[in-house]
This record gives sequence, structure tokens and C-alpha cells, in this order.
Amino acid sequence: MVDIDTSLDTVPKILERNVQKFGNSPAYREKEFGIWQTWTWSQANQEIMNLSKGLIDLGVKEGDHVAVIGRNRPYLYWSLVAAQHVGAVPVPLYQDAVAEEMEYILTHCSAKFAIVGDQEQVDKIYEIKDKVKELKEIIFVDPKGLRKYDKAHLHLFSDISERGKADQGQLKSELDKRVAKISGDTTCVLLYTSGTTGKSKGVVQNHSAIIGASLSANEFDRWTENDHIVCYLPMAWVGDFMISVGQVMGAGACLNCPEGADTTQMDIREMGPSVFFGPPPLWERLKTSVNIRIEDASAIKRRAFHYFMNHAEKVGKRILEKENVGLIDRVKYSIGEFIIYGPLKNMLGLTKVRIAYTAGEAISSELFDFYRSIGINLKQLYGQTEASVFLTMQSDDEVQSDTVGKPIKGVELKIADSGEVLYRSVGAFKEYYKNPKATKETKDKAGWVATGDAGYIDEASGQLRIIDRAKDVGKTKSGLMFAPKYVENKLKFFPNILEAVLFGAGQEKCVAFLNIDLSAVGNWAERNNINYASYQELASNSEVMNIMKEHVEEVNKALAKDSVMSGCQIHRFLILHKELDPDDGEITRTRKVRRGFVSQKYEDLIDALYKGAKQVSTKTEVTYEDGKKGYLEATLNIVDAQTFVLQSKSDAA
Amino acid sequence: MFYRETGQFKSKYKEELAAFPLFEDKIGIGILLLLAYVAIPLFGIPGLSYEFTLSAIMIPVVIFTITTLGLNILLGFAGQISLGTGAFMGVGAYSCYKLMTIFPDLNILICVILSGLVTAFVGMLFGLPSLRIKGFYLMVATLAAQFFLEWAFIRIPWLYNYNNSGGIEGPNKEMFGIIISGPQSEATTRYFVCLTFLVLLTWLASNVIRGRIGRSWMMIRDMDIAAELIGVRPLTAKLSAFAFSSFYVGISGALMVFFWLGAAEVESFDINHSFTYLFMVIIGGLGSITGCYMGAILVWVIPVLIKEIGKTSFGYDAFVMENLSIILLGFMIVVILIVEPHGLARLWQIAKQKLRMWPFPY
Amino acid sequence: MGNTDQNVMMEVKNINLRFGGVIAIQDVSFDILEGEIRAIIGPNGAGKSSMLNVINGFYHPQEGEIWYRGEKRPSMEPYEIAKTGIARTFQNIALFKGMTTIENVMTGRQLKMNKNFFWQMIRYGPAIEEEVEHRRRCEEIIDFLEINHIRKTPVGALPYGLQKRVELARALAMDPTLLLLDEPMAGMNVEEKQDMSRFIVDVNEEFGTTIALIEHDMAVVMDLADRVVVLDYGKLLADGTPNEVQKNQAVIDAYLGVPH
Amino acid sequence: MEALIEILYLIFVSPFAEMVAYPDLFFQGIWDGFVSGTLYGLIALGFVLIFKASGVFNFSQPILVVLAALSLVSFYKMGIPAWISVILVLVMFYVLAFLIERLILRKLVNQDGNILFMSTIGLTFLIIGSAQWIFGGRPSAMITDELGLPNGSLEWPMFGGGVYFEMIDISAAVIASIMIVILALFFSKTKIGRGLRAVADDHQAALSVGISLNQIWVIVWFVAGVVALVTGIFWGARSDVSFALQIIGFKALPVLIIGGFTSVPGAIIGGLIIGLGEKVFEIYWGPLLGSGVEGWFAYIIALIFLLFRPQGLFGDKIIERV
Repeated sequence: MVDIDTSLDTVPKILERNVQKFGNSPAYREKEFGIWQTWTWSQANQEIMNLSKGLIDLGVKEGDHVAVIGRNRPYLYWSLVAAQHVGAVPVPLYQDAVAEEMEYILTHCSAKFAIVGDQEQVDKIYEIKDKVKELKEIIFVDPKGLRKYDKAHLHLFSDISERGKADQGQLKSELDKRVAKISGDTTCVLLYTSGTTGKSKGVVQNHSAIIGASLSANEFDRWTENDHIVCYLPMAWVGDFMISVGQVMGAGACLNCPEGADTTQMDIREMGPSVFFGPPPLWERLKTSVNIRIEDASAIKRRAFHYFMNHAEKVGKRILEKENVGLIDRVKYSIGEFIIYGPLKNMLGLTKVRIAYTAGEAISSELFDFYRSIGINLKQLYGQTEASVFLTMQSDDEVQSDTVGKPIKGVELKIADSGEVLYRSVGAFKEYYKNPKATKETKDKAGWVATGDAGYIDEASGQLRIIDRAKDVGKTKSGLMFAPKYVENKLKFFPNILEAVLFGAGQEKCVAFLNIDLSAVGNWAERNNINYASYQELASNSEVMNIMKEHVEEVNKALAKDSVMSGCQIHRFLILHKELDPDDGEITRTRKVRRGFVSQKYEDLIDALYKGAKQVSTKTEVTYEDGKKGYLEATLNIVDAQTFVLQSKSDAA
Repeated sequence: MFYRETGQFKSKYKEELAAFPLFEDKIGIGILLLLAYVAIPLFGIPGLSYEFTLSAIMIPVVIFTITTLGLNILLGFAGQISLGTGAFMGVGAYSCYKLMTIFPDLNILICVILSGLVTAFVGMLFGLPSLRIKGFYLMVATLAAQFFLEWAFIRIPWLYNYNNSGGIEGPNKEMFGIIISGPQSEATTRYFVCLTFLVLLTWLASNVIRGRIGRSWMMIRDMDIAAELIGVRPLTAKLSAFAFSSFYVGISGALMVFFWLGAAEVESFDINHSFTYLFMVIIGGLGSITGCYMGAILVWVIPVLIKEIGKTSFGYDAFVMENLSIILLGFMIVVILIVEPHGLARLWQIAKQKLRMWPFPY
Repeated sequence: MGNTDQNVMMEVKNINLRFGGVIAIQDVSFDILEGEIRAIIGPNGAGKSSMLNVINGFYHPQEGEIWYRGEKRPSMEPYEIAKTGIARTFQNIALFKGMTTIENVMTGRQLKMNKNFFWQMIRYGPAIEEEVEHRRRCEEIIDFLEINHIRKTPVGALPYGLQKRVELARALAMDPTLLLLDEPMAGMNVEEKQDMSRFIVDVNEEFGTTIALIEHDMAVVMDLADRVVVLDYGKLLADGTPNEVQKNQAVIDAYLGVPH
Repeated sequence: MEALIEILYLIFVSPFAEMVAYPDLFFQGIWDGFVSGTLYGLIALGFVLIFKASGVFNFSQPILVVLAALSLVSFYKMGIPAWISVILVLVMFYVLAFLIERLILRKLVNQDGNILFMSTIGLTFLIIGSAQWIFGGRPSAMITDELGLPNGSLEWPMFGGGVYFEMIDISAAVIASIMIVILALFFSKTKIGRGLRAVADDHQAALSVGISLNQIWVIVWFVAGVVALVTGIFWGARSDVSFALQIIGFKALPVLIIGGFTSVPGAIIGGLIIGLGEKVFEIYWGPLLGSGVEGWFAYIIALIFLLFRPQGLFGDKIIERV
């Protein structure tokens, strides 16, 4: 158990402590050539030092920006830490971003060096070479296919660390000089936010912020050196950086990298992580795959599964939270553990998980309770890039699905009168890179940072509840609160609905777009032998329309109960003829809807909804897998949904 | 259901290449060993007399599992069919007998192993035709071995030291002060000796099969032309299979006579026994070590139990019960081949796969 | 990459091969240079596969000599040929159905492993180290041919394209100096063909293996091969670089079916 | 040294001297060899029939012979007149053929050869067990004269001694050759014959052209039953009817090796070669090795054949394609 030692406020110091305290316990593992190659902390330190000396030899100056692009591999995590050691600033990018997106970030932070995973990334950089003149040297890890490339500015990763290893002493002394200069407020990392509104902004975080937030999070959830996690989320995402670099180094734990993108699920199962982090869509996908696979199982297994799952729904959560439960139920649950829940967790690779986090979006209580009832300690977490992620967390004994926890040590929370959540914390960011205007807008003089999310402290649990994005929270014409995200999440909790977008700010009534979930609805169609050739055809099917109508009316009924939210009931909706897609810029990489962009792109559909039209035909631009553009024509019919009158609640919130 | 594979990652190739990579399988094997070494000798099988359990069921099953292991290596892993198993057991028995009589003070276990080696050599000799012929033709060649050896056991008196009964019997043999073989030896000690032989030989067989030589056998079995083009010399592969397999069969022959029957004539090595061992391999499952255990147990124990129940509770005479068990044997072969041509081992493999995927079907 | 001053890997001189009355190959001679991709093309029944089997030592020609790395090669048994470093894939897949992918690739290492019976039996110390060392080499090849997701699947259950790749992996596991590919892309869709040709080029570049390739698809041959041998009715029709062969009238006639 | 020469003399010279000295004994040996050869041939014929028609190597053919003989004798003992019991046995074989096809073969269609072969071993044990139970294990005499078959023997004086020909053996040889001719014609000329050969090549291919597999297999097993009955009668006449016959039945295997698995004439000629070779070797070289050589000598002949012509005299050449 690591207590917060304030003297440890930079990554190099943490690394040094790990080498002394956890020298030969495993630090990094990667599944390669059929087995898990392992590096202890001292071995990893050796690799990082060689790489740092190699980078100095290559000409990396202090303050230079070093882009890091590629799938999760130990070599790339070492590159981040090595860049920090030589005083440079690592800038992780999304490995599956298209060339234009990369171009914006590389030019914005004028990166001079890039450390990349394989040929795919090198080709993307070559595509935009003339526009990114600052970028001088590229280092690649996997040489496959790169034999014929001209090696003037292209270096093999192992050559660079070999140069560092062969150093007689000058590079070492230069490195020590630079490391000595690194202090708490030296820039530790530059992370670009996924930017739901407009272009993404570069968040500058210094060492004390990253380390401070990580160590307090570790203390909150009792991280030790025996913890081990599997990193599979993009390295450019702040969540992965904080957990895989911040928390793992902070606790001296172990980071495991899967063999490749297509074997991730198998590798997670093989490794059996003790801490697991996943955005709500992942938990949703896992549950859907469970339901689909169990439907095809034999009758006895299906019956046993449903019998024990119902029992778990009744009693599982209480057992996990150690509340008192009747003996028979407890015995029945333990039988269930042996027959259903244990094997289920085993098949999902979550047997050894002691903490599972979900964050980034709201999660349906039904989905949340599903995991807790079978004994997985799933907990909510709230934060953002600007706050080095950790703002509020839930301790093991006060876990709820609709709140996001209490502020952790080093974090103060305040609710502005506009309903926006503000915070001051150790992990707060220094500034937006080359964007003082945005920095001033977000961070006021007293140091309070505006999260951009609207929320309030729930009196009963004392935990923070997030309703929606601050700027999206508006007022309906009749002055009632309009929080689209809150309603959209309720809609998305139905397996058949993949995505929902609500409109109604400043309008009399609310209207919505819906995206069906192809696999869930497709599975339903198969079972009722409805044949469909394309996504578009299934989306326009009348029976699918009725199901969606039922779902919307159910949500309307729930909203009617809550006086604050009753204004957001959906009067009319339509099912979009295409899935909202990051390549079209409609949603971000982590599937957050870009509301402004969508309402502007589909203006014709919104008008049709408000004009009371029964049908609307439209032509929309679509980007295909390889970046080419195409057009999709469709006529969509619009459905009226029944809304419910405000129940006789005395106090109008 | 019992499997919790999550978290059993391998960081060294040795772990990946181990006989039982999964922790649960290690427990399974542990339980089986405990059962065999402790439970059976202490409690025997409920409902049956202790003496009957050991000498009529356990010892023969253990010995026949060794034979089945041998034949499965030849037929299941190397793809060379043989109907001469009965006679090769005879070679094992007679050579052990000769060794014991020529070197009386030599420890009997050494004799058993040496007789295994002798049989291995004889097996290789009779395996020579396999270089030119395959399938049914090879079966007929091994049939020749069977009948020739049967003839030799009668016609060469030197083999049974010229005694007039034509049979051989085992004198009392002692090791570390305990009489382990011969009339005065205890059934339990003989059981432990045979069981230890079985465990060791199974371990050796599983090692060889997972290694270079095992792979060359399987290559010859699956597609001998491709195997040859990859560098496997058919001569060495086939003869090593015959030798290794006959080594096992020879040892089981010696064990059968000196640790179970006590004495034996030609009839105990005749063609019908060859068929029984072939049944054990087929029912158990070609190309699987667990299959050998299952085949031996099913083919030997069920008829014995039927006879026992038939005699005690229904009072049928021996003749009827004998026929009934032959019918049952034939019936089992036909049913197994229809239900699962790859034998019980495949059924066990499917069941294990289902347990690992529990509760999902895939 | 096939410039002429490289030394000759294999030379085939006036080969005549007859099956009873049928003349399969009639007085054919050509050479294969070290490190090049040599294609053997021709219409069906032109004697391509027979020629490959002659090079592979599976068929023994009635007349003619085979010079391999400077020496005249005596008539050898197939397993001896394998020792000289010649590996091959088969027209219709010859994988070991009873084994998984990794086991099939490991069979390629048979020649390189030599621990005797005793060591195999105890499988401890040097025996297991040898197994580990060769397993590592096979894993590198599996990674190289991107088949790590089917490492543990029995080959019988694999789709056609992947089986061909496992067979290539097995041949590579023999660290061959000469690799014979018998219609590696027969029956493949366009995408699988692209993958396979990429792998063939990678093998030639990465490991420097000399490759003799039999293929129908002219497009593939033209951009893969350094030099091409054209056979027709068992006779040598043309021999040269792809575009030389393309312009050769006799070859065009043979392919367009001008009656003989 | 003399011992060596003496042995060589014993092996190579004295047997031939004896042959010349007692020609009648030699001819008697030849005739006995001829007779046992025909009977081996008949059993082999049963194997060939089923293999040629269904691709199944029917291991239970010898036991079918025993079953035929035993059931015939038992029916007769029950007081049923001889010829009616023959018909009864034929009916029994038809029912048996029907059951075998329905319960076993139908379920194993296009499984590979070894699975079918092993199922026939299972069938063999099924028949042994039930036959022993129903008909009891004691050997009994064959009812040759009730069937109106000639008995007694013919003596043909020759070279000073006499060679005895059993009438029953002559009739056996005659009937055997008649059956061969019928079967040879049946296979090559008739519609069903062609159907049989198609099925033997490839079950699925035959099915695809509309040959009803089940019907064909019932006919084939029935015909094999008939051959088994004839063999059983003549075999029973020579030595009494007992289960020992089953072991001798294995001799048919080397016959198949020499004659090839798929040729009817091959079965008979193979049978003769084995019969004659065995008898002559037994008489002249047998004593040298302690007699009882008949047990394995047949296999040695077959092995020698195998090394030179793996596919036997008439079988089709096995070609290995890469």
C-alpha cells in the first residue's frame, strides 16, 4: 500500500523508486511468439535508459514534442517515459486516426520526432510529409515491410536503444543532467481531447498533476505491486495514459500488452487482469454477446442460466456489498457461483478482477447491476482529460449506478449556479497548448476549472450525479430543464438502440433521432425470420418501428415521474438510415455524439419532425472505410410517440 | 464448469509444452493417482470382495492398459495396424521366464524390463514388412507373426525348459524383503508393482509422443508421402514405432504371467487376445492416451462384472455367461463405432471442451 | 533482383521423364539462380508439376542430370533430398490432418532436431530445450505469416486460404535454401492472392530464399517472378524475364491454343 | 561341418527323393492340398464378394461358414428334413443380411474402410456368442448323405500304391467351379453386378447415380451367405462342424493376398496355391521343424508374394499420387 509521499512528484523519481523497491517483480509483459515475454522493473528501467540515451544521440532537445503512435506495446510505453526523461514532451496519438486528423495534431504541436508501431503508421506520416515539415526523424518498432524504405530519417527502435547501450558515458551524463532538471511542474505529457465541440485541444499536464492524481487514485482503491492490468484502449486516450502509465508506475504494478488487435479478447482471458477499465459500450457489447451465445446453448443450460441469473438479480448485489442475506439465498447463490456465475466470469476473463471501472458516459442501472450481481465489483468513475481523469470515485461500499462517487483526496468540487460542475485539484491541467483564450475560459484566476458538465450533489448519497454536457443543457420553450444526454442514455440502455440524439432546446416539444443496434436487432430479425439485405432496410422495417415506439414510450413514462426531467419527453422520432460514424465526424473516436455537427448536418430531418411531416426523403454524405466519400439516399417515416402528463407531484423542482 | 482458465497465462515455452498445462487437469490427475494408489487398496470397490476387486479387476486392467498403450502407439499414433499383440505378449512372458531361470538372482523387475527390450527387438523384426505394405496387407503380415509365434511357443521346448506341461509358471521372487511375485506374493504388492509400471510407462509414452519421434509417427500416419518429403525416414519412423510399442506389450506380457496369472500356456497368447486388445484400442479411441485407460476398463471390467452379477444374483452357469460377455463385446464395438468412430477418447474430449466453454456452446 | 552474375543454385540438364509410354518431359534444361523467384508456367498438362517433382527428387528422370549448388546430384530418396535444404508445398494441400497448426509447422523442424530416444523419453534438460528452441523458431514464422490467431486450431477445420498459408509456414520451418511452390494460389479469391503474393515476396526478401513457383495466373507470375520458364507438352517453349516471355509468339500461341 | 551338410541335405535333397520314391503318397498329398485349397478358395470367395460389392473387408465371413453349418445340422436334428432345413438356413441368412444392412452398414455409409472393417469384427463376436449360446459348443457331424451327396471314396491304383479320392471332395470341387462361373458372369454381365462394382468404388458416387445402396448390400450379404453355406457343408463333411473352423477360416486372408481382393478367379487360384503349398510343405518339410507347420506356412507364402507384387496376382495396381 503506497501512502502519498509528496517528494515523489515526477515520473523519473517514481521509476527510480520502483527499481529499488520492486526491482525484480514484473513490470511489463507482451504476448509475442505464443508466450508472454516479461520485463521486470529493473529490466524495463534498463530499456528506458538505453532508449533515452539513444534519443539524446538522435538529437532530441529539451522541450521538443515527440509523437507516439501505435497499438499498445511495451516499447511505445517506454518511449513515453524515455521522452519525459530527456525533457521532451510525449504526444500520444490515436493509432487508427486517418491522416488528416494526424496532420492537425502534428502541426499544432510541431512535433519534431515520431515513435511509431509499424509500417501502417509510417505510411500515414509519409502521406502528409510535405504538410508536417517540422517532423524530422521517425523511429519504428516492427520492421516488417520497411526493408525497402530509404533509411535517411527512418530508424529502427532497437538500433536507437542499441546506440544508447553502447554509450561510454557522455550520453549518460547528459541524461542525468536533464533528469535532474525535471521537477513537479515540468510538462509531463500533451494529451489531445477528443473534442466534442470543434477541433481537439492539446491539454498540457505536468508531472505533479499526473503523479498526484495517480497516487491518490491508487490509495483510494488500494493498488499494490501485485495488481496487473491489460491495456487495450487507445494510448492517446487519457484514461489509458493515467492507468497504464500513472497508476501502474505509481503502484509498481504490471502492465500486460495483448498480442494483436484480433486476439485481445483471448489475451485478456489468458492474463486475467486484477483491475479492468472499460467504457459503457464495452460492457454493453460483452452483455449482448453473453445473451446471444446463451440463446444458442442447449435447453438445460439455458434454463439453469436464466434461473440463477434471476436469483442473482434478487440477491447478488447485496452479497457483493456484504449486506445480510438469508442462508438459503446465500447457499443458492454459492451453487450459482459454481455453475453459472464463476464460469461466466471465466469465459469473459474477469474471474480475477477485484475492481472494474466504467466512465466516460452514463451506464444503465440494468447493465450496471448485471455485472455486480454476478460478483464483479463494477464501479463508476468521473473525470476528464483536464483533471488527469480522477475527480470523483465510488468506494466499495457505496456503489450506485446513477451517481459517479465522491471527490478523492486532493480534489475540491463546487456546483456553479448554472448547474455546471467546477473543481480544483492536484491533477488540474496547466493550460491548453497554444490556446490561452480557451485556457482562460476554462480555468478562472482562483484556479477553479469548469468541467463543461452539468450535475448536482445527490442529497441521499452525497455523491455527484452528472445530468448532461453543460452547454447542451438548455431550457425548453416553457422553461423546463432540457438535458438531452440524460434522456439519450435512458434510450441507449435498450439493447436494440445503439445511439440516440435529442433535440428540443428552446422548442415546445422534444424530438429525437434513433440508431438501431445492427447485431441485436439483426439477431431478433433472424429469430422471427424477417429477412433484410442492408442496415437501411432493417432500419425502415415497420415492426422494428413499433419496437422503437414501445421503448420511447417507456422512457417517456419514466421521465414523467421525475418533475425536473418531464419536459424532455419525446413527442416524435425517426430511425436514421445510417449509423452515426466517427469517420463522418458525427461522433468522436470514443463514440460521444457531436451534437452541433449532427444538428447542422441533418437540419432537413429536424425541420420535418417539427413540421409534423409523416415522411422525409434525404441525401446524406457518407465516408467509406478507405476514406472515399459517397452519397446515401433514403425516405424515412416519422412516428408520433405517446407522452404522459406530469404526475401530481406537489413540488415542481 | 470446473475450469477457471482465466489468468493461467504462460510466460515460458516449457509451461506451454507441459503435459497438463491447465491447473484443473493437474488436480484431475492428482485425484486419479490418489484414487489408484490409496483408495482402491484401502477400500476396494464397494459391493465386491477385496480379493476379487484386486486380482479380477484392478491388476488385469492395469496390465491391459499398458498393452493398449503399446498397441495405440503403433495403431493410433503411427497408423500401423497389428493383430500380433497377443503373441508379442507371449514373447514378453517367455523371455522373462527364460531370463529368470538363466539368472535366478537377477531382480524380477529388471527381468521384466529386459523382456520388454527383447520383445521390442522381435517386434521390430516383424515390423519389417510395414516398410513395403500398408493397411489390410500389413494386418495379414502381423497375423503371420501371431500364428508363427504361437507355433513357436509349442514347438520350441527350450522356451518352457522342457517341462512336460508346456506352460510356464513364476517362482516366488523377493525384493527388499517382500515377496513381490509368485504364489506367496500378496495381491496388493503385485497391484502396486503393476500400477507403478503403468504410471511410469504412461509418462514416458506421453513424453515421446509430444516430442520429435512422436511427431514423426503422426506424420507417417497422416500422410507418409509428405512426411518423407519433409525428412522423416520411413524406416526409422515405422520400426521405432514397432519397437516402442512391442516394448510396452512385452512388459505387459511379463507382468500378466508373473504378477497376475502366476502361470500361463499358449492359449493365453492366442489370436482372440489380440482381438480383445484391438477392441480396447478402438473403443478407447485411436491416437489418445486417455483412450487407452477407458478402452481397457470398458472392455475388461464390464464383462467381468456382468459374469459376476450373472453368477451371484441370476445363477446362470458359466457357459451362458461366457457367451453373453462375447456378445456384449461385439455389441459394444458396433455401437461405439456408430456413435463415435473415434472412440470414448473423442467423447471425453468433447465433454471436456464443453466444460471449458460452460455455459456457452461455443 | 535477379541480375545474372549470381551463382547458380540449381541447374537442370536435358531432363527426359516418361511414365510407361507417356512422355511427360522431353529434353528440358534451365537453371535457377540464387535468391531469385523463378516461375514455371504452361497450360494444363504441360509437365509443370512433373518438373517440380523431378527437382524435388520424387520422380527420377530416365535421362538428364540435376546439378545442385555446383555438384551433380545423385538419385536420392525423398527424405535425403529434404536434408539438402529443398522444401515444397503441394498442389492439393498435404497437411497432417491429425495435428493443429503449430504442430504442423513444428514438423518442418524434424530434420533440425536430433535428441535420441532416451532424451525424448525423459523430455527433460537438453530434450526440452531443443523443443523450446525450435518452437520459438516456428512461432517467429507464424508471426511472420500472420497466422497467430489459428495457432491451436486443427488444420482440418481451417479455410482453404489459411491451409495454404500453414503449408507455406511448414515449408519455411525447414529453413530451405530452395523453396518449391506448387500453384500456391490455386482456388484463391483476389484478396487471398494478394496476401499470398505479399508473403512470397517477403519470404524472398526477408530470408533470401530462392523460390521456384508454378502458377497459372499470368498476372501474378508477371509481377512476382524474376525469370520465367514456359513449358508446353513437356517441351521447353521459352525462358527469360517476364516481359521477354510475354512478347514471345510461341508462348502466346500456346496460351491462346493455336493447334499444334 | 558334416552337420551343416547333413541339414542342407535334409532340406534340399531328401524331400525330393521321397517324392520320387513314393509317387502315390505325393499324389495323395497333391489331392488333399487341392481339396483344402478349394475350400480356402470358397471362404476367400465370400470375402471377395463383399469387398468387391461394398468395399467392406468382411471379417465375419469364416464365422458365417460355421454358423451355416451349425444351423443346418441343428435344424436337421430338430427333425426337419434335410433339404427343407437348407432352405430354412437360406431364409435365416436373408434375415441376417437384412439386419446387418439395416442396423450396422446403413449407419456407417461413407465412413472410411477401417471403421467398416472393425464393425465386421464386432459382428463376428456377436455371431460367435449367439451361435454358441443357441447351438451349443459341441462339434457335430455334417449331414452329407441326407443331402444326397455322394459319399465313400474312389481308389485309383497308381505306381504300386493307391490314391484315395473322396467322392465328397470331387463334388465339392465341381460345385465350387460352377459357382465361380455363375459369380464371374453375375459380376460382369448383369445390371446388379455393375451396380455392385460401382458401390465398391465409392458409396457416394453410386448413391448419386441412383443405385440404392441398401438393397444392393442385402443381396450381396445374402449371396455371401449362400457361399458360406456351401463351404460349410463341404467343410463340415471333411472335419466335424465346430468353432475351430473359425481359426482355419483366417487362412482365407493369405489367399486374398495372393489372389487380390477384388477378383473372383483370383480367390480360387490363390486358394489352390495355398492349399497345395501348405500340404506339400507339411508332408515333406514339416517333420524337420516339428510339424504343425500348416498353421503359419500359408502366411509365409503370402508374405513372399506381397514383397514382389503388393497388389496380388489379379488386383489393380496401387498408384501413389502426390
